[in-house]
Amino acid sequence: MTPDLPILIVLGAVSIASALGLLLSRNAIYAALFLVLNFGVGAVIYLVLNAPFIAVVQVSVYAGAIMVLFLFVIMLLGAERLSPGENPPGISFQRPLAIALGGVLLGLALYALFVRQPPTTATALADSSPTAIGLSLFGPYLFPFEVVSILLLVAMVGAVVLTRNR
Amino acid sequence: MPVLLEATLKSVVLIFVLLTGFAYLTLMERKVLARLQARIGPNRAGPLGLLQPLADGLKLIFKESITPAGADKPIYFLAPVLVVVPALILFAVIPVGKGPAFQLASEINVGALYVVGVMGVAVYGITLAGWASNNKYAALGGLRASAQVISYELGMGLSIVAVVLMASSASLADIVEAQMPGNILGWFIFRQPVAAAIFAITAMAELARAPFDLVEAEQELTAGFMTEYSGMKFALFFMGEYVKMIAVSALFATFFLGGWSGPFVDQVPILSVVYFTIKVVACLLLMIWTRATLPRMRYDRLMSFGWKVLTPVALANVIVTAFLIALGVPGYQ
Amino acid sequence: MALFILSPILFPLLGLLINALWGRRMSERAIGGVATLAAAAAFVVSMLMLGQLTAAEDARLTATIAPWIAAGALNVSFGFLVDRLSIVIMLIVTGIGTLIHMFSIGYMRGDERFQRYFIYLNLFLASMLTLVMADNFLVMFMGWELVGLCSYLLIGFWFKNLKNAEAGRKAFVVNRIGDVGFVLGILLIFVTFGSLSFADVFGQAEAQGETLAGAIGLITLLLFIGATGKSAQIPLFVWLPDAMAGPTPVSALIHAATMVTAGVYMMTRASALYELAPATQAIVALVGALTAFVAGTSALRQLDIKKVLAYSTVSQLGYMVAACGLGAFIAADFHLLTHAFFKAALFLAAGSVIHGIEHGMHAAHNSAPVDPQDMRYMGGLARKMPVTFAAFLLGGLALAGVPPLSGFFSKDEILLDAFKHNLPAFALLAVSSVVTAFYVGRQLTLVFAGRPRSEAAAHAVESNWLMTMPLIALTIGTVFAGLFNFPGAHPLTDWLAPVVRHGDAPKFDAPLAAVFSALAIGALAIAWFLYRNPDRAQAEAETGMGRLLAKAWCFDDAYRWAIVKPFYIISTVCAQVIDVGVIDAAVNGVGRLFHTLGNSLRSLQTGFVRNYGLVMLIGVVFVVAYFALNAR
Amino acid sequence: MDSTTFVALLSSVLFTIGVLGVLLRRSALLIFMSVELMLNAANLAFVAFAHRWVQLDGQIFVFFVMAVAAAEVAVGLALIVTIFRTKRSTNVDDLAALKG
Repeated sequence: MTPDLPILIVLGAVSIASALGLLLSRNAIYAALFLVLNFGVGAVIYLVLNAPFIAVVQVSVYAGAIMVLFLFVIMLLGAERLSPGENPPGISFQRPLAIALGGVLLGLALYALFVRQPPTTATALADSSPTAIGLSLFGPYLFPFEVVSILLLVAMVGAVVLTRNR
Repeated sequence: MPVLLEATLKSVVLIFVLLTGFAYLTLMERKVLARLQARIGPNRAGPLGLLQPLADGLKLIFKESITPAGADKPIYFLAPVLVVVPALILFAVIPVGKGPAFQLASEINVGALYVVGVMGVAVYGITLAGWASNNKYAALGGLRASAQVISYELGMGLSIVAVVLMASSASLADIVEAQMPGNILGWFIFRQPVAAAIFAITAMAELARAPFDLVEAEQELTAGFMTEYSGMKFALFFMGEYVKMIAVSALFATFFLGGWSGPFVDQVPILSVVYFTIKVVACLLLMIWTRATLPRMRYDRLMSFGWKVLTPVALANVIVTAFLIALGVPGYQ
Repeated sequence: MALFILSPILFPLLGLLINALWGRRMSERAIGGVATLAAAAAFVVSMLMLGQLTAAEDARLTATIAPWIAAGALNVSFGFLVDRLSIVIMLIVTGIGTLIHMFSIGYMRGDERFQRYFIYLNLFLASMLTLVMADNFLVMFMGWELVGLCSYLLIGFWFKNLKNAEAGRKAFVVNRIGDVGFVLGILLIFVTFGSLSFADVFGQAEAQGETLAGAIGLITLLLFIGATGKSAQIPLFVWLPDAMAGPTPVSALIHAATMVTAGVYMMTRASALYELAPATQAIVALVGALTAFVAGTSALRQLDIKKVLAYSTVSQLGYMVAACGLGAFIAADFHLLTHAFFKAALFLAAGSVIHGIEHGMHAAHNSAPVDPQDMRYMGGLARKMPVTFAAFLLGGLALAGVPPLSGFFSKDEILLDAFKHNLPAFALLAVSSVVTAFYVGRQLTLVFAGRPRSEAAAHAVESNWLMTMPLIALTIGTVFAGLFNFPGAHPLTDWLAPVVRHGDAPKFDAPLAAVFSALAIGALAIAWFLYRNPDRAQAEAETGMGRLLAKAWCFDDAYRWAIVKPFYIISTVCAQVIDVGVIDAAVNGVGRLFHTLGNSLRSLQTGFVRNYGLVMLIGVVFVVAYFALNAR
Repeated sequence: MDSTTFVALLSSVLFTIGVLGVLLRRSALLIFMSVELMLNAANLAFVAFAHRWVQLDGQIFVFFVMAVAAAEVAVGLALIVTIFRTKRSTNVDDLAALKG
């Protein structure tokens, strides 16, 4: 039992609720908003876990850019209304099998977490200032960083090419 | 829990100040605009029209609140809140005076990033309001808002990056400290003029104020995303816009005008708040002046200006700044 | 310097190039002139080289153009070498080649593929010189294969006649059998000595011949198999008589004077190896002597003027090979030299005869068409074609070994060697020597004596100067080539001694020479008396022994029954049973298997992307389960 | 139970919900959002264990995941827009032309 735990439990409940909202909503806008909420709660969890940099990046990248883009596309296409999930013939097994497998996956994770008993938590706090993260990014992780930058460039060009009106 | 108590007290005071400021900012805008347009402006309610904001508030409270039949109710009600909240929480990281006492979240070391993030989130209210109203003008306004904000966020973020580079810290308190070599030339507006200009322009665009008020362009979109709103919900939009104006002015003052710095702040700490307020009000005046002077941009020009001019210039500015710092040019560490 | 050394090869190539690129727009004379000039230029350059080589006993001109194969230990370059041995062959090839080029201009006049003929001929010269000038076994093999190609192209030159094309194919296939031996020999040389360069191989062989005796024996045997192919020895000689399908100048140049002697040249070049392998030498001597005998006797009953010469060539090659087997490599080279002259002269004379007969066929209108090469329709040509007759007569006498013509000296050297070292071989060679004189007399009588036996022969006329000039030149060579190794002086032996093994230099043995001269003259005389009645030739071929000889001891039939027929049967079985029933069935079965498999699996591809996601999840669950339950 | 374990638990629950979203929802947009939810769940786990081991690497990894997610969203949304232009639908079950 750590002092953070009550806060985390509340945040976790909100997070799971919003995720379920995403899973069950009949409206894409609502789904997106649930996801924004989920991301926002995630940012707070990051703050609690002593990762402020990741928290604000989460807010500005996920909430500020990615989800705005989602909303933009949903509104632009007018695709917010989702028809009730009726599986086409031939894959009627999809839903039960998916739920069963998802349950198995969750069970495995719980088993690994609780039965296999990972070592106890450390008490020290890592230095997670932007300076430390920057030194890591441009030090040992320089190559992945450059690769990711090229990936972003390629994705940008790809998006432009894909949606260009011919 | 003294920490929590202190934070609560600070928040209450801050919100009270901001609400009052919002009220009198509306009055100030109307007065200044009137003067700039050779009119007198509101002068009936109270001496010099000082009670005018109160009268406006009362009127809005008693107005009938209309909800369109096709509106998506939860989001329709949520949207105004989403406009106000980001504007308010921006102040969490802004040092309004010297020392931790005048800053809500003083220990946060990613303040500049926080600003960028919250500015990005601020668009939700407008976008959702436009969509939930089930009105084509509103929807168009919402779409325009999201596109505009995403486009200009980049330039703003990059101009802030230049500032962060100069201060070699993302904490807003450190940024203010970095501008205090004892003279006025230490302000980043002199050492980072390009970043300052870009921040000013993009801030105006993020606010969707003239000349970037395409979101609510009355000649084309009636009132844009606010078309279907009335009463207190309309007042919330209004409040969101003006609080955000104050927040952006405060940010500009913090980033480029030396924040709370000024003569004798070491002897009389409360003077720092006064200096900060003066700088914020100066920025607000400038914004009103701009609104009165410049015509609205065309939408396509707005987008291409953001992507093809501001973003590349801001990027170049970051690179040049990095080089200047790396080379140790005087004034750049 | 490298260019100078290469120029004998480059000149024919240049001529080839000119004719190939612009020959279409050139007159026949121009094409022939270019080709002849190219050959002549090669001859002149060779003469210049001869001058350089006389400077010192061990003078060698070498040039390495470029590395060819550099793979691990195997390191072969395009290296060329001119020494005392190769220059002799080069002079023969370019000299006789020039004359035959010249002769061909007249002989091939009006042929529809005139240009192509001279391109082939120049290509042959370049290839033959590559073979001769090689400084390692691989380049030599390259030349070896190139001359084989030219031979094939020229035998089947008139390919519109199926028989000619088949003769070319036969030469090609038979030669390949020999080449397998040659290639294996080269590989074994590399395995044994680690190098293919002549200098390395012979140097090492000399240094450690005793320890490598077994390998060298096998190598020499394998190289000899190559030689039996190219130099038409038993059992691979069957292609050469058929090769007469080509134009007669080609027969003279390639299938008498030069290419077929490549095997002898190769063995001479490798004399350092052969000397270390006495067992192989014995085999070589016997095979050579047997070939001389079998081919010589076969020539006795031939009716085709060129076939007689062809078997004679095989027989004389047998002499040379036998000489190699006896260790008398210089004697072999001497005979190669004289044979090149007199056999070329004989072939060209035969060509002139054929040309004359064909001319006579055109001149005598409405005469029954006859085979222009069949000696039964000739006769009495001595007066019609005096120059040709003189050349044929002198060449024939040289072949028969009548003194003091060139053939007498060279053949005598070989016989003397055989007499001293190997009596069985000597017996065979001696018999064939007499037989040679007999068939020469028979041919001379049938072709030139008596009266013309056909309209065509009656109207035959002497060929023009382009054909008679080379004939005369070669005849002069035939008469005087004996001087190259004249008894007592032995200039050729002295010249070659530094580079070629030769055992003990044979002295001239007057009694033996006298006996064989007498025998030859006697055989000629008997032939003259016997074949003055031309019907005899007709009658002979019908009888048992005559039939056997006419069919050259039935080697072709034996091959047909022993190899070709079984091969056809095996091929048929393979094609119709194994290929269809096993291989095709297996291939189709594999295809059908996957077709069926694909058909049954296609239902898995539903087209719904979420379905695929579900399958992915199954995999993920398994992986996660492995790590959650098992790992560490 | 400490905070790290709790966040890891939360992460696995969110991940499972994301998986179910991908497999059960039919709208390409929803599927896409569920993928983002899964990525976010993974990020939570990364940060949680970075916290446990007092190592920064987990946070760096989250940074990379976010960059990749941004790239993915750019291309993915472009694809959805392009598909919508021709199909007038974001239903992935309508895109079942490639079946055996």
